[in-house]
Amino acid sequence: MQATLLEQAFDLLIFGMGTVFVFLTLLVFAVNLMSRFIQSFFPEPVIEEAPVATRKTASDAIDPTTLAVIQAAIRQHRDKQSRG
Amino acid sequence: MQATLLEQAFDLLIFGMGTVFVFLTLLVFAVNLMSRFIQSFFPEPVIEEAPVATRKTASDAIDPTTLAVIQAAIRQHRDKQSRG
Amino acid sequence: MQATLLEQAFDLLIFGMGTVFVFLTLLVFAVNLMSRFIQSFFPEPVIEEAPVATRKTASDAIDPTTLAVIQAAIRQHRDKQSRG
Amino acid sequence: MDTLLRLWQSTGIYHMQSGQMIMIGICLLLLFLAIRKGFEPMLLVPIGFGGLLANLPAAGLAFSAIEHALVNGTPEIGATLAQLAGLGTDTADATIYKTLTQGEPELHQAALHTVQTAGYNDGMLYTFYKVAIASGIAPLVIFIGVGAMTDFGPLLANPKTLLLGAAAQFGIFATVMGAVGLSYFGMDFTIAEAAAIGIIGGADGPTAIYVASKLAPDLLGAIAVAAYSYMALVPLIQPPIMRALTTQAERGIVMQQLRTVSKREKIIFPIVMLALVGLILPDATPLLGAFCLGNLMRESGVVDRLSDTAQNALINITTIFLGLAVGSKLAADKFLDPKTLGILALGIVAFGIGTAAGVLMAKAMNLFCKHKINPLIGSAGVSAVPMAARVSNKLGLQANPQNYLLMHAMGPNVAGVIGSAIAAGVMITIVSNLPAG
Amino acid sequence: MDTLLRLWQSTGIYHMQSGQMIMIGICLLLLFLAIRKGFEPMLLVPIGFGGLLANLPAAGLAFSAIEHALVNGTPEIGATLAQLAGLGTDTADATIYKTLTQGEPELHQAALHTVQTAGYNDGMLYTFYKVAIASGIAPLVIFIGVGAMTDFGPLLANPKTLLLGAAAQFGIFATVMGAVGLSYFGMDFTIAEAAAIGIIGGADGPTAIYVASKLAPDLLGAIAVAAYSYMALVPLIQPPIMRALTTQAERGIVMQQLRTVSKREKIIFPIVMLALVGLILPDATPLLGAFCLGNLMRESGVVDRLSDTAQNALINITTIFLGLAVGSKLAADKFLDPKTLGILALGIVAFGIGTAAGVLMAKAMNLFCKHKINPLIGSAGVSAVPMAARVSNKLGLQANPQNYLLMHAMGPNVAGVIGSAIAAGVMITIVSNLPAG
Amino acid sequence: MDTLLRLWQSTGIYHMQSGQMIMIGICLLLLFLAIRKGFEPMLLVPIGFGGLLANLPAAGLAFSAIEHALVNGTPEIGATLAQLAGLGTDTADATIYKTLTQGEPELHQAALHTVQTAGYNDGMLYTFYKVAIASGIAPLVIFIGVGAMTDFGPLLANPKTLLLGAAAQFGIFATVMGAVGLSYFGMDFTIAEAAAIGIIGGADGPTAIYVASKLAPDLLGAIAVAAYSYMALVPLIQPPIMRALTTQAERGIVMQQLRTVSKREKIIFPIVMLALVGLILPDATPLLGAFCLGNLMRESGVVDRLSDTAQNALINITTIFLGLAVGSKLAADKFLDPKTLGILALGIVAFGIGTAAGVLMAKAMNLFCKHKINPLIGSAGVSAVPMAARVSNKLGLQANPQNYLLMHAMGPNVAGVIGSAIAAGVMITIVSNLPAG
Ligand code: NA
Ligand code: NA
Ligand code: NA
Repeated sequence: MQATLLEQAFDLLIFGMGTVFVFLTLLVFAVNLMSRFIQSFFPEPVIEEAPVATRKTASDAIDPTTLAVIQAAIRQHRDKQSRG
Repeated sequence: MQATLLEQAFDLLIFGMGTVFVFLTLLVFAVNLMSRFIQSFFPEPVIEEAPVATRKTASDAIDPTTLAVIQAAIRQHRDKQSRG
Repeated sequence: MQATLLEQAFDLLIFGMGTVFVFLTLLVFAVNLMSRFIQSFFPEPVIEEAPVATRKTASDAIDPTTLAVIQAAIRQHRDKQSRG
Repeated sequence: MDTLLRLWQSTGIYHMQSGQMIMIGICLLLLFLAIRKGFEPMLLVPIGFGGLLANLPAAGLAFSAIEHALVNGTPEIGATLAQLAGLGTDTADATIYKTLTQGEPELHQAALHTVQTAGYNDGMLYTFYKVAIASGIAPLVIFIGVGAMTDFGPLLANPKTLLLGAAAQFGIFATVMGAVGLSYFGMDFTIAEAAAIGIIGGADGPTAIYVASKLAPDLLGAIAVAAYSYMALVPLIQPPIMRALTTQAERGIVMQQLRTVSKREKIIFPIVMLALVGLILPDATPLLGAFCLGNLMRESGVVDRLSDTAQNALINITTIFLGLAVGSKLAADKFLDPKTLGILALGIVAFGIGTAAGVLMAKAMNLFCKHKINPLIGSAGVSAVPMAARVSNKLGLQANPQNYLLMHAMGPNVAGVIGSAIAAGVMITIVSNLPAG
Repeated sequence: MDTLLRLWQSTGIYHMQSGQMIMIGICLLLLFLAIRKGFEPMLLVPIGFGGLLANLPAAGLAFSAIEHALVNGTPEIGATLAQLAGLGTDTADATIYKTLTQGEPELHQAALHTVQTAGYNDGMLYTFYKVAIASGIAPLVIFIGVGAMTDFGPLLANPKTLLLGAAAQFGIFATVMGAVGLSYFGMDFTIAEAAAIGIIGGADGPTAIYVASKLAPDLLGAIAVAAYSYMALVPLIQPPIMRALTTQAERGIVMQQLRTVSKREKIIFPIVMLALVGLILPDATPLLGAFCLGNLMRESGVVDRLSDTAQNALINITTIFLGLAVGSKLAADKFLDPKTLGILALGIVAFGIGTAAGVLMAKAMNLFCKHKINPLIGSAGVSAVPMAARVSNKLGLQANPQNYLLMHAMGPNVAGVIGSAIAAGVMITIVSNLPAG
Repeated sequence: MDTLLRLWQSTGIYHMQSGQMIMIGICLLLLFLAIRKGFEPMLLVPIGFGGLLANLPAAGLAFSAIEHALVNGTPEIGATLAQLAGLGTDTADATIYKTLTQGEPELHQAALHTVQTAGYNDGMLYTFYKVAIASGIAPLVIFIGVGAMTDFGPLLANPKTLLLGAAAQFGIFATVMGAVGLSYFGMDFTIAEAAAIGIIGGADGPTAIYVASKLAPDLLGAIAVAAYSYMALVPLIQPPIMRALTTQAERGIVMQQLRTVSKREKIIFPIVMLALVGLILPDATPLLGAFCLGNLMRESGVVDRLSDTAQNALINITTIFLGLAVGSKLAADKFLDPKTLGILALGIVAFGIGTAAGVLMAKAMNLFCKHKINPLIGSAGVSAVPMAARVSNKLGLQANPQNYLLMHAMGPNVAGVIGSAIAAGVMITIVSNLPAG
């Protein structure tokens, strides 16, 4: 009984790690394939990243106080309404 | 069998369109009645519309950049909190 | 039958009010205990209250128009997205 | 041609009953009060609208599949169900329904299977009621949100005001006596019903709905409506009582400035309270547990996003469905009953007695405490947050333009919420242990 | 070693079937259209993704526990269930499933107990479908949100445009005829299925899903996909028809300025509409009741936080699960059926006819009304809010650069939503009263 | 008078047991760690509070109606149920409960009917557990939100870091061996329990809860607590191991700048991943399917309002109820068991082994790759997003003040989430196919 339990655990170890590695290795290949495919067929400048970029810079841009005010505004906007 | 099926479909067509028209015609009358009633008993200046109006103008007023900043702020306000 | 009903109601009154008072009196003692304990072991300046304070002042600080703009922005931010 | 007949027989006009007409009128009144007069609109708009839907003839939105089949179904399905119940076809729908649903589970199963295969489903409002109220979940979720909105600071700064919240609960239990008393006027309330009616005096919506759903589901509609309506009427109900029981001098009492309460105290308080509830009154743990959870999320300061959601998206969503579910209990057959008048009458009495008890308690405490309490804040003990506290403040300012009582009144005000939750727990405990009265 | 075998036998590749391959392709196409071409992405992203999940082999995400055990389970469990159903082991899974689930409730119970003890559970998407769609709740919740987003101002300013919304529903019923007609080409639709297909012409997603879930659940996937795809294609489908049926002069008609509508009218309208629906067509009360509730919350102005939640958190959450649930009906065995082609063909016809009917109605009304209507706004009567109204506006500007029709077109546009909800109610009423065709 | 007695017998003090005292202490400790020390407060606050509620005596908030009646009910109901189960009145509650609920469905039905008519209902937390976890829904919904918060950019820019996420899962399976090993010290774990314990090494909360709910519900409380506590302890657990296994030189390695990843790649990636999961490991599709859906909603850019809701209202609401539901498994009888100590011990080992495996894998890869990897990012492969990545960054800066590893570490970090979801799928597949060990 203990024996089989150990065997089962060992099976789990072998096949578990096996599957994890097989899967993620395949994923690596798939991703490389995808990226190469996309970059060759749809060569893109950094434009795509633009929105994200702007978003980031934007959120960095505003100084804490502005942010505080805005958040306070949002909170006030919420608190304004009476208890549900 | 096919016959009855066709009949049924025809019934649907007649009574369906019938009901739709009857209902919406009644609704037209009801709305006219309501509006006339309200306008005569509670004559109102355009004030009522004011809130909506201001809302609109307000949202048009703020220029995209302000909006961007604010949205960024909101997003930052959200992102600040760690993953649930 | 009516009698028992009255008795039951009377029981409710006595034991109900009794429990309510017992509970809240105990709570008064517990709170006093807690507060004295905390104040003696963790004497704190008003700092703790600061966040709340700032929050309040902040939300008072921003004038209605700013608030309007911001709320409009939030609304616009929402309305932008088409009906779900 | 007979399609036209079927169509006509399926119209609402064809099924319209006078009771439904009256209820629709009542619901329109509720909507008017909510929208035009600002009577607790958050709840009374969904409740009133739910009531409208529940009383639309033939729609059966507030009916279970079986009830819908019985009341609005074809004669065939009606006969089948009557037969299944072993009753004559001419038996009243209500009787058949009772037999089918309150007997053996197998019978219920069979009836369910019959009507579902015949294409009858639970009405929209019935589903909402089952999920939101019968499960007991919605009032608890509301309480999580309310807890997240509650600041116990004023109460912690002056704990003895908790006793005002205790005294004001007298309104609840006095009303129970009153309800039983009414039975001498031929209005037979069981002890469970009397208890459920009394909770109106708690002046706390979710608590009232929670108790009513457990002790007297059929009265839930009337009880919820009474509770929320009278909460909205607090500014009219309380002042005369408060004036009658206090002297100008008492109303002018200026209370000492409240100390600032440390974050630490605010964080530990909900846990202390929960522990106490757990030790003394297990049946009150769902309500107060939810309340404490919300408050802990608020004060801990480490889970602001959860606290924000509990105060907004979560409580709003729940409120919509809770309101509609309560509305489903405004069906004519349940609401149009002399009992409802009794409930409305008792409810306002409960508010009055609670108010008086709070004020008198404050005066009594002044005989012992050195820091005098302004008796006007006693009335805030009925809860009805934050309306009652504002009333206290208003009267205080009338008596003395420099006398701001709002913060002082918030203590008994939230204490009142705790008090009525405790009262709810006691009543559930005692009543559920009684042999059916 | 046999662990490896079991592992291999549990892979998707091992179970992959051609039908699933095709469906996955179709779902990827839907995602492409939604993301790249902007086809109603709010719904088609979740639907398309749900479709992908539903067709992943061996995962059984769209299966009930019993179906999952039958299709993807071990031979042992399959045999047990076949025996339970009193059928041979070689019987088709579908047959066994039908026997087990549509027979006596006891049999269903037993099968459920068997598979659960064997460790099979309902698939994720199946659960979503049961909770969101089979219960009928999700489309209603969406309608609450849509109601809270809808401004009836333009419609109230010019009520007769309601008739345009009525005329456009002709597309629905003509399509029912068409569906029945197809049965001459060997495509046997029942009357219920024909009605469900017709509703595509309503150009309103939630309504289509609601009707399909009640009248023809198996076709729901195809119907929802057709409805949303064609709603996205409105800018391509409508213009040619609109041009063909109108003269340059007619398209140039400038309509009189709309009056401003008072808040009071906007508040009372949803109640008036609900009353009318209740009196005439009870089966339309769930959809229109939800719609009116949302709109009342919006216009009453006293429950903004509820209205905001209904327009955002609530509708978004519901949309995600509604979409996934619809996707569960894109399983190969249900979608890859000649009927689907029929549905797609009929759907676009429905849109065309509805558009034409709306335009022609407008022209007809111009024969009687003194304030001329620009027939271009008639096409907006199919609903497809706000796309159809924008189309009317665009063509109007082409005909006359000063002619802004958007506001005028919003009237028939929302009228179209009401119209198709009414049509939905009628069809459910009539069909559910028919002897199964 | 006997009302007073009943009242006393219904108090918590009367029913208090030592086990509950201890558990309450443990839950207070959890709350302290969450609030004061910032241990994953989002989860540990609701979990800790849920634990408190679950251990309040006599309240039975974590009990089903039947269990509640057995444990806290009157002697009468206890006797009735024992009789129903065909057992003596003196039988242990647990035995009676097992007999009633795990036997024939009819028996369960009957017991349910008995207790409900006697007025016993499912406890609040029990309901939450049933709806949120037993259904398997809550962890999946959380994963939708997590997916919507995840940026796969860094991973796509350097895909080979996926292998680090694979290696780190060794902690999971090594721990399974460890759990089995403990059975030599008299701690008998079944293979299912061992697997559930191992998943702690995945350092991913929702995954751990999902697996535990499927393989070992009784251990769920301990497993979830261990998982979240150790995730919070990552900054203490990992650094020594990382330092021990790397040289100053290795830690100083500066990795090449990551390329910017196109929107298109980000949109297609979740679909590619889903396809691969579907083909290889169907049992991992619920978790990774939800994850991919959330990420697709995020990256597609056309459903921002759905993505926002998934990241906020939806995930927050779900987190509150998930936490409370997990707390329901902190009931004394389930948690106070030597096994729990074993679980806690194994859990930290799992984290350690996973960390080491990740680091060593990175060093191994450096033997083959021309672009050297800084082994410090290997430890991020255990997931524990974003804590583990921050740890890598911190140690990197200590070794070389110009060496910012955060972005590089995010790759293996999210890869770790995928890796443990895969591991979860494998274990569920294998274990559920095994004859019960
Ligand atoms: Na109260
Ligand atoms: Na329409
Ligand atoms: Na992991």
